Amino acid sequence: MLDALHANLVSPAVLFFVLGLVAAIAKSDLKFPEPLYAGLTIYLLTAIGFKGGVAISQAGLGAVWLPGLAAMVLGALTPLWTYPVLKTVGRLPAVDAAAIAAHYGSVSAVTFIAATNYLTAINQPYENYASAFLAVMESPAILVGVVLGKMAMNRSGNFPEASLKTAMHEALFGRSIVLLVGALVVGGLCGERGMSKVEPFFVTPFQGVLALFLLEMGIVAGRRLGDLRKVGPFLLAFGIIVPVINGALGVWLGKLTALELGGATLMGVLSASASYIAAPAAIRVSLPDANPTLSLTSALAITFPFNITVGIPLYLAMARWMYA
Amino acid sequence: MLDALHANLVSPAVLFFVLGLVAAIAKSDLKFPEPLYAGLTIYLLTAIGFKGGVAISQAGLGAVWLPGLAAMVLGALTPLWTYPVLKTVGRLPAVDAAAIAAHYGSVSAVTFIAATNYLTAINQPYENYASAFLAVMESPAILVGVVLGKMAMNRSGNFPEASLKTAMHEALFGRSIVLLVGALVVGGLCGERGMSKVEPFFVTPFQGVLALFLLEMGIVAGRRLGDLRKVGPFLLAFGIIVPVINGALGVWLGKLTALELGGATLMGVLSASASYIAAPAAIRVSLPDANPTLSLTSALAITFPFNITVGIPLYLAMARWMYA
Amino acid sequence: MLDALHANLVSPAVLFFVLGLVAAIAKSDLKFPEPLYAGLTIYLLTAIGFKGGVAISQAGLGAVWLPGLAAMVLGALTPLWTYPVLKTVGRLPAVDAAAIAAHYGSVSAVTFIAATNYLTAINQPYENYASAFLAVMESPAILVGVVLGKMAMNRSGNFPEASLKTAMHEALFGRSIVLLVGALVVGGLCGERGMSKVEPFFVTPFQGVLALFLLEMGIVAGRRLGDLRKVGPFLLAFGIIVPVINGALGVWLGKLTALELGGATLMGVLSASASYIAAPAAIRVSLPDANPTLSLTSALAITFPFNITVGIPLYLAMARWMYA
Amino acid sequence: MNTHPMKLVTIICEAHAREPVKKLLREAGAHGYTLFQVEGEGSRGERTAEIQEFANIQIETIVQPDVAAALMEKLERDFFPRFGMIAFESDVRVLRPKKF
Amino acid sequence: MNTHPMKLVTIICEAHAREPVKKLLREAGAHGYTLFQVEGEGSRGERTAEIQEFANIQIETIVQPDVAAALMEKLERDFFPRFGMIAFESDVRVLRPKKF
Amino acid sequence: MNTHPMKLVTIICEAHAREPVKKLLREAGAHGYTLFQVEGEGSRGERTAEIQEFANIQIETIVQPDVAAALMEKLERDFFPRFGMIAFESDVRVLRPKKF
Ligand SMILES: Nc1ncnc2c1ncn2[C@@H]1O[C@H](COP(=O)(O)O)[C@@H](O)[C@H]1O
Ligand SMILES: Nc1ncnc2c1ncn2[C@@H]1O[C@H](COP(=O)(O)O)[C@@H](O)[C@H]1O
Ligand SMILES: Nc1ncnc2c1ncn2[C@@H]1O[C@H](COP(=O)(O)O)[C@@H](O)[C@H]1O
Ligand code: NA
Ligand code: NA
Ligand code: NA
Repeated sequence: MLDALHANLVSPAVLFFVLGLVAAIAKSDLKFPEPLYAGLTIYLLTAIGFKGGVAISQAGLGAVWLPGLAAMVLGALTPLWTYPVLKTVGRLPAVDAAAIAAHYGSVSAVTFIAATNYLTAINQPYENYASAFLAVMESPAILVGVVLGKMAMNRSGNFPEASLKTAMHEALFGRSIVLLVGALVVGGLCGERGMSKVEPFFVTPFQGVLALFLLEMGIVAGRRLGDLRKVGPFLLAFGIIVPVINGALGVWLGKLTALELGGATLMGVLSASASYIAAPAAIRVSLPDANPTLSLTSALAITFPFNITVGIPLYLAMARWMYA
Repeated sequence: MLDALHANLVSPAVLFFVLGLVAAIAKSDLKFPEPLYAGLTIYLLTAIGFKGGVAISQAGLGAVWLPGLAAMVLGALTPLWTYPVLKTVGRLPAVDAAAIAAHYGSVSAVTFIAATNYLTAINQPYENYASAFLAVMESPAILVGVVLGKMAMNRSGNFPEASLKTAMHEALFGRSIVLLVGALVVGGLCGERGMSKVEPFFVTPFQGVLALFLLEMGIVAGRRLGDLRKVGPFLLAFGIIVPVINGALGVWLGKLTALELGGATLMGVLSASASYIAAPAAIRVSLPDANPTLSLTSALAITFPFNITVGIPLYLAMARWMYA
Repeated sequence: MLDALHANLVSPAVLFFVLGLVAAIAKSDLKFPEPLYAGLTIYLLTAIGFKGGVAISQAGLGAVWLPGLAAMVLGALTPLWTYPVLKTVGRLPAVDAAAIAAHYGSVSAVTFIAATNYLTAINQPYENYASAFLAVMESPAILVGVVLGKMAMNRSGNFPEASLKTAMHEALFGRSIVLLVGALVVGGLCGERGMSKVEPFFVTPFQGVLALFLLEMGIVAGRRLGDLRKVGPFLLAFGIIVPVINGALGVWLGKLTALELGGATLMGVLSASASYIAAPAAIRVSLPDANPTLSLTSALAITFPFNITVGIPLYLAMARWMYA
Repeated sequence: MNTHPMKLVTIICEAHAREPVKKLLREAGAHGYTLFQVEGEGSRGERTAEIQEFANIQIETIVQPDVAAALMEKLERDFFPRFGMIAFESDVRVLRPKKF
Repeated sequence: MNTHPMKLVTIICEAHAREPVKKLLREAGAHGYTLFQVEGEGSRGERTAEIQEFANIQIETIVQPDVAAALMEKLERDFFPRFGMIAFESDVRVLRPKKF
Repeated sequence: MNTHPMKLVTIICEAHAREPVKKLLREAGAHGYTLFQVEGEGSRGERTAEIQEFANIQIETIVQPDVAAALMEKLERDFFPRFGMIAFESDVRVLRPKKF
């Protein structure tokens, strides 16, 4: 476990992430312009989706559908148990509880990508088609969270946009879903032959691009550190304990659905990760009364750094223990 | 022919283009920020120009000048026959006919690049210096089109910018010409030794970058699909039939000027393609009375998708038939 | 020497730089959007820093500290001799003299990168950890220049921002320092193992990226050419003679501190180069009474093109002569 | 010159409010708008422009006075409690008043 | 404070009109301008900002009242029929009136 | 609608003046600002937006009239002699006047 942790902490990706944190804390004027952030995101999502699609075309849908369905169900169920915890233990207003629950049921693509990166670096094989699980886990929890929030506040209906319909469209055609699912389908249709053409762009430089992107993510997360005071000790604990529980659940479900050790680890990582792009966007328009500082700070300034540094090796250790 | 078509349709580049179309039709919020579009364009144009320049330095100008001159003449003549067709058959106002004729005489760099990509993928050799033809074919037709438009409306001279001089400067120093011709010259001066240094950037990842760029082009073209109703059935037919005629003319001229099968195909592709960046920019300031919706919609939403998907394999089939 | 000069002048990087100059002079509308410029800068600085850090982890700090310290001292001392020259020979106001002296004591990262590129191309080995000298030479001269300027005008203190404190923060946490020093540390911690993961991104395509970036630098420098009239013949001579002197000093100091021929050349290049990003930013807020046209035009439109084309091979020739 | 008085309503808001605000403009009867990507600082702290989803936008629309009044009212009632935003109106003079 | 009344003329137009508008400003006697990359929607549909050549820009210039009047007139006569654009003027107060 | 008159102060300056201007706003009592990346041309020639450090920015702040007057005065005295910039004020009407 300590070895695995060390291997993660001295990887370029994680060290660049820490550099970003330091730059933000030191109030450096270093920042990435928005189009660069957008470009890196588009690259990472299409690359991981394309690779996953090619893998599916090789493994066959038969191998993917069961763990994929399990991943979806796991994501959808997560808000159902975190919502009451947030409301009763955390004493948060219902709408905030629903919003946070949606963030933690959904997933963070960057955390997933960092995990695949880590597994590759330590030569731990994994099912390449795992990015399909990433694709199907993003939306269900958001929809469940929005329904929970609506039910809790169905009297105050004077805001027309606050509809499930908006959330549905966002969940199906939001940019990250379109990129990921689209690239998956493209990769599935192209197969190995298509991969050979675009490999030098989508695969070879991938790890370096990820390192640069995590520098930016470090800056973004670092800027949020100041809000930690605002979220209080309950969310601080929530943002670390829930990922660990969800991570264990994910690994266990991965084993149950016959994934190999690497794939189960990735299912754990997905389950443990919290969304900080897709969920905020959908929740902000569907549940505008929720306080975005609470959900965003826990997902981005607590859970994301925890997973990137300590969480990923931890979920691998869990998997090794379960598969031993 | 069907094999060739299939090979094109399941290539990553074309599939990403279709993905972009789908995203636009589904009203997804996916879009590329402008600087990313600009960056990708700069990359593609310098890469293709540089490669062409290196190829010229190897083949010698002696091999290039004759087909190059032929390409230029072909581009310049295209507006002369399409203009009367547009005016009499299509019953379009003279200024609109001149504008559309200019777009179809000029060329689309992305279509050309997609064609080289396709030829490489199916192992069909071609003259690398063909990008020189791309460079010389962009401007002549625009100038001819502007002259035609001016002659048709030489009474209404109250707009001082509407001058041939502006169009000339745009045609000689517009950004795409500077990038393409400049990179050609740089590549010609560096030769093979320079190429070896920048190959991992300008050549190896090229196909992947093109795939990503075509995703964006799919979005842009898809947004224009709604304008198809505005252009009417004549332009719809024009946007498909004229490329096929021009494609045949280009292939034939390529054969006449002693290009090999691959080069003749590319000459056909150039002749068949319609400009949607350089021509609109030049025409908009030189013939501001022309309706941009007509020319842009046919070039971008009809001819471009047709060429990318069906046209390119078709012009190759024509070449195979002529060279058989 | 002529061979070395020729090898530099027909390299893709320098030819693209010249293309940029030409485009600017021809008033082409070609330009790079700001985020693209920012993205290329971030890439180049992290790549060179990371590579340097890995090199330090291999060579050991013991090999680096002495020449590093010498580089720092050289940078800090440069303003002390150029300032009186600017004031007495150039008859410039004290605050302008201080500002220009700061620019020439500081360094240009792009010039340094172009020099490493050139040495690689002609197979001249150099110490990879030389980027550490780049990192430590940026700030000291700026601080010295600000102090000189402040001392010269300590009566007019009605501008609160004009403080050494601002300059200090800028010098320690400005974006280029954070990127360069940060990537150095990351590279030092990762070592060879980390390098193997990100090499296809940070190393392999580096020369091509640099070529594209120099195209943009050519445009930026070319736009400044019009200001050459404003700076007068003294600064024109200063912008060429001072680099040659500083270049010789740098090479000599490199030899004194036991660098090899390649490393001494790079130390000469650093000493000869003038800052046009970090120094202007720091000086503009610390010495706002200085005329930015003078310092920026000499650094960017005189010294930078001189170094990129003629200077770098010249400093190599000096090194060869000293090491002969 | 024959210019006509009109109201310019300016809305500065978090990017997440983009679609709701555009919908409001359409419903209130505005015939167009212009949108700027901006950075900003206000009571909810600094908002840099690094990630589009977290960024700020400014939307300007030129409308008839009555449309402006209706817009401002709806903004105050439905939007201010929910989104980080400010809004203000000012006087401008346009040509072609029928366009707005 | 000694501020002086001046006119602010705002032009929102398709990017292709950039050079013609800049030329008009110079000829009409404006001493400067500020330019924004914007998105927008109007009678000619939505204009996103993805491709510079297809995008929208906003140009603002501060001028003397008579220059403003001349500008608006020329815009209406020569530009409105040809380019997708709107223009309006408003009142501002500046320091250093000689600069404008 | 209950709108309240307020002043909008607009500052267009070289990007290097960014931090000094933000500091000035804070000290003068502004509670927020909005910042635009712009291009421009003025007496110091053209300023394109290619390199952030050489670029132009526009900063707008809505403030009480007395704050506006103080701001303009300090700009004229301390900033105009040192930075390439212009500033102007105009009248706007806001909701929630306490916010500004
Ligand atoms: N006094 C002000 N002047 C100009 N812009 C402001 C002002 N206050 C707030 N803003 C803008 O409105 C956005 C939202 O404000 P707030 O909700 O107060 O954080 C800020 O990010 C600024 O862009
Ligand atoms: N009512 C309006 N308010 C604000 N901006 C407008 C308005 N109408 C048009 N515009 C802007 O002017 C551009 C051109 O307008 P149009 O020619 O009507 O499409 C649009 O893309 C918008 O940016
Ligand atoms: N008359 C004007 N109207 C609008 N903006 C201006 C005007 N004059 C100057 N500016 C802006 O202020 C910046 C600095 O002006 P200057 O210091 O005169 O070069 C310019 O780059 C423009 O963005
Ligand atoms: Na999760
Ligand atoms: Na053509
Ligand atoms: Na120096």
